Amino acid sequence: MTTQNLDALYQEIILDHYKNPHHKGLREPFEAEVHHVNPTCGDEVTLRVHVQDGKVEDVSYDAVGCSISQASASVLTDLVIGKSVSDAMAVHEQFLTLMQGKGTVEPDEDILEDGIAFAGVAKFPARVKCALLSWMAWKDATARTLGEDS
Amino acid sequence: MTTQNLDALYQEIILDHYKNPHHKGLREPFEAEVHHVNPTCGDEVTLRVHVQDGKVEDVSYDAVGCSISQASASVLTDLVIGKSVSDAMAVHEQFLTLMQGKGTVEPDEDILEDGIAFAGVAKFPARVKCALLSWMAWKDATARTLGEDS
Amino acid sequence: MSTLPGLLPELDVVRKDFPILERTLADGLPLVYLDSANTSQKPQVVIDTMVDHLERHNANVARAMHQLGAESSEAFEGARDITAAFINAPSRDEVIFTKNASEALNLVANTLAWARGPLQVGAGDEVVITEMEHHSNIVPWQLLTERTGATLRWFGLTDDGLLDLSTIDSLINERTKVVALTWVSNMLGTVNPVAEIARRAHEVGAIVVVDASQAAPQLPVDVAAVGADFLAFTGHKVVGPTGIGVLWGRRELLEQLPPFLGGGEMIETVRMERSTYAGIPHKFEAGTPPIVEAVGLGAALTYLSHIGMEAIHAHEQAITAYALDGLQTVPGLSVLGPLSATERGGAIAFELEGVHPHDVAQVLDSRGVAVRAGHHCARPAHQRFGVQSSTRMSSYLYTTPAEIDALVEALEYTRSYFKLV
Amino acid sequence: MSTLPGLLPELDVVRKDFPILERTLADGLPLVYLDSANTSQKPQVVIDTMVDHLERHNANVARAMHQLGAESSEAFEGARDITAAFINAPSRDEVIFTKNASEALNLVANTLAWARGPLQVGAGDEVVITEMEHHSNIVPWQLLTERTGATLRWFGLTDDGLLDLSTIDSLINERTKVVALTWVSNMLGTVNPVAEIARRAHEVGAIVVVDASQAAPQLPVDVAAVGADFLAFTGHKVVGPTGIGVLWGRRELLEQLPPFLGGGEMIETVRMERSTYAGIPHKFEAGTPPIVEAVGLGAALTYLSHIGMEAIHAHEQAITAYALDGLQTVPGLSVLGPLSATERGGAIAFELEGVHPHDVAQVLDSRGVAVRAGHHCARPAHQRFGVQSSTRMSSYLYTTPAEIDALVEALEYTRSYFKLV
Ligand SMILES: Cc1ncc(COP(=O)(O)O)c(C=O)c1O
Ligand SMILES: Cc1ncc(COP(=O)(O)O)c(C=O)c1O
Repeated sequence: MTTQNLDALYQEIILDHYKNPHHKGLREPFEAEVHHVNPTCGDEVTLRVHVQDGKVEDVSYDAVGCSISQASASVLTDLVIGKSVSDAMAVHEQFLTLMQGKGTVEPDEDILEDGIAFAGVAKFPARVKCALLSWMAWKDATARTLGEDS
Repeated sequence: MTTQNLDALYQEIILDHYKNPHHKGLREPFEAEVHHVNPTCGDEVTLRVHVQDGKVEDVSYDAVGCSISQASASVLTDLVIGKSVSDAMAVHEQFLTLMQGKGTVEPDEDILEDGIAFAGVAKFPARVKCALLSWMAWKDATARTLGEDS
Repeated sequence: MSTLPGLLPELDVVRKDFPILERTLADGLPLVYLDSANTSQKPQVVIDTMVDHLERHNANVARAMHQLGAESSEAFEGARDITAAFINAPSRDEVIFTKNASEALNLVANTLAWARGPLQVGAGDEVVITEMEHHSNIVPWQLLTERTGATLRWFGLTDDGLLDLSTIDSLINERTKVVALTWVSNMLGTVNPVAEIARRAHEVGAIVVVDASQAAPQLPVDVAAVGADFLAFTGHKVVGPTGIGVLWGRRELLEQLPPFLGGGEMIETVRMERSTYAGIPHKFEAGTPPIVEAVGLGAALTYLSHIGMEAIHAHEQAITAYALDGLQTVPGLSVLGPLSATERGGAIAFELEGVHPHDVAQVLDSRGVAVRAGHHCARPAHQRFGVQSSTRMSSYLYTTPAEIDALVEALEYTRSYFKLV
Repeated sequence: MSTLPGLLPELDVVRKDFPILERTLADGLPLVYLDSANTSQKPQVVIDTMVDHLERHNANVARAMHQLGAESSEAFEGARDITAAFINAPSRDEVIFTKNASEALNLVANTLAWARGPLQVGAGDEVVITEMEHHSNIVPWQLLTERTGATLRWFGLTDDGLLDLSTIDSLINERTKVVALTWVSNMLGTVNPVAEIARRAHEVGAIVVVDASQAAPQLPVDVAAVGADFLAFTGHKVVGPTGIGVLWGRRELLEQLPPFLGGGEMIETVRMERSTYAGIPHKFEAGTPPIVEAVGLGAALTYLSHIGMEAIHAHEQAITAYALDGLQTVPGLSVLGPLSATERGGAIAFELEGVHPHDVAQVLDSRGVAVRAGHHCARPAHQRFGVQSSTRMSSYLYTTPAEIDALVEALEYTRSYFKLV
């Protein structure tokens, strides 16, 4: 890996979110709480979602992990809170595509906002899991909420 | 393997014993009967020993197997029947040494008689087991007889 | 080299891929390798791929974050993709790397023993196998049934070496939990109607385990078409290395089964009191996997796919037909199993009247012809035909008609050596 | 290259044996491989021996009667002799080849679950492990105890990373059936007093299982001296290939245990109704064994013995002492486990305040320095020290002091990269 790549990985935006994560902490009310682990390294996230009338009212979390996984949780909450569940799922889809694109996908800043900073992560297969940890947890928790609703 | 080695393996003596095995068949009386198998190829021998007053009165057997294993059973019976158990065990010891010598051991004809024909077998690791099948069975059966005696 | 219809078009080029085929044996004889059902030879590309991995990319997988680790993980997981494609698996996650086919079959038997709920096997349940199985598809089911109190039953064989399907209605019934059978027999060569039996098994809700150890080298494999729930094969018979086997299983079943071996890689989180387990396939891959072996297997399957499994199958059929003809010219020789090449795979076991298989193999070996003698880990099938052991020739994509000629000639020599002529 | 007392005298020559050490990474950086506790690199002689086997001697073992079969069997069984000598086993038959250390440990746990008679583990029985075990020596015992109703207990750790032996009298008692522990910790580096614990375990009639996965690469191993009943290690950490592990066990116990996996090679005779099993070691080696892997392992152990395990141990100690010194010059860095090289093996896990281990490893990698980050399959030991994960450097016989300097320098760079200075 080159130092250039290193800088692509550790974008300022990522380090900022890492140092000052948004929406961190576990809050009430919530309909579902999940606990996800990255078995390889032990990184963990506990994540709660509060969904009302098809809208993501809140996403709160407690997480231990590397800069990428922490920053990614922070960006996630910025992007989905306040959106309709279906819009939020679309964002999730885009983020997933970006992460699994091995560095070949051009991110759409209008949709992913700060999330575009993760484009560099996609080139590091070992770190993709870090970036996706909280996103997978959010999807899981949201699915459970909807499961309960229906 | 060379044709020369092949002839060393299939000595006339061996082929003779194979075609006309001595002491073949299961007979009474006997104190112990054992069943040994070569798991690799499935060759089998059922062997009975009749020991009285420390003397090998009879060794009878039923066997399916290759020329080497059949001839070896025949030679075994020739060599041990009529001997004292301890003399027979000494012969067994010599035969074992010959077989495990990888072709480097010079056999003693006075002791091994027709058994010296097996000297060539020792060069074929895969066939050593064939040659030893009935000998191991005899040792096992004899040990059981002695176990019962004491 | 004679040209039979169906032979691989560039057979001499294919042969050049296999360095061992250039070996000369004692007495300067060329090697005539007719023991491929036992283990196949390896093309240079498989060896080179393994060497390149060991010399340039070696690192542990999954756990390692550095460049070598990423390269090694990519090569290892890439092999899983290749394997999934080779057997047309619906998902790469359904492909589990084991150490050989035997472990793959034991994995299924073992996890069924520890399963709780609908998959559990216990008293009153029945497991059905066949009389033509390799020991590796018999003993695991004996252990399972002995240990759980279930009952082991089996299909018998007809006189011409086929499965006796006349008993199928009573054998496969509502008590049947598992039907495990070989696709291609390693002794009789018989190709079994696996899809048909699987259909019957599924009607009663049984799980179908297919031993494809001899099929995968020779036939195009499509796990969906064959109707299997589990399918096993082994690396060393598909021109890959030893130390690696494959278990494919349906996701839904793999997810329900408890873990097999415990350890690194197969966990989600470990506390001293209790652990939770990773998702498939890792749940069934405890410890450092056979990394360089998977990489070698990937190269092997790519090599086979490049030549084409249809073409390889046609080649096997051509050689097998040629061999069946040739063998039957040898007086006193009788072939075990079906006599038509189209009904069978490329392993041909036979008896030569008056000479024990060990002795046949020994004399053949003195002429450079490598075959197998014994029960080929299929003792019950031998017993069924009242045979203690047999001699087996088995061909593969590198086998030439000339090698079959050499075999036939060496068999004639064997007869004369043992003074049968 | 600095010269520390204890370093291998011809270190540059040794390094030339390992082709991968000549690799350059991205940006043209040389590889600084400090992840040997994860997997070791392979000397040319191991690779060449495997290639020679595959290109010239490849055949299945035991079953094959032809020349290639004899050569392959001799090479494979020769590897067993070499392995037996390497660990000073009383008998070669006590050496069982598995696929890795994890399978070796699971083999013991699994056969104890199915054993009947005095070895059987069941309700009321206790199995004792330690909090510093690798997951591969935790999960098998969790599965065993969960499945049989036995109780799992464990030694805790002292603050300085040693086993807390103050509880030994209550932990090892008349209910104890098994004591399983690691000789050298892969995370803390701690070298445990295995012989002493084994003595205590034997007093109560318990079986002692030693995980020598990290010991075998670094220390002279003598199974008798260590007092083990079973001892496991893995090929890929002793400069051998993946796909092979070793279980040594006392003959008397191996003979009493039921089979593990069923299939070819492990049988005596097979009937459909029931089978009988081969003697040791084959009873525990179902299916085609890892042949080329065993051959590679034999070459690996011969290579290590040639250099000398005492010399390798001295080298590891010298490098470890040098590394402990160097690491402690890095501000905010704290080492987990014993701080004196003589009490520990060559794996050093540490924390760097303010930077997550993943990020440390990533930045080190950008400088060509390969280390491991995570819980190193020892999550409970991390938890014991309140640590989520750590960075681990691990050296081996090819490691130079200059590489440790490169690590320390890269750690300084990491701090500056994350603006901690
Ligand atoms: C102490 C210890 N035990 C067991 C293992 C497991 O070895 P393997 O993954 O080769 O089965 C390892 C290495 O990963 C180890 O360090
Ligand atoms: C039909 C069949 N099943 C299973 C096996 C077992 O394969 P392995 O020995 O690689 O486990 C073999 C080969 O030996 C076989 O031919």
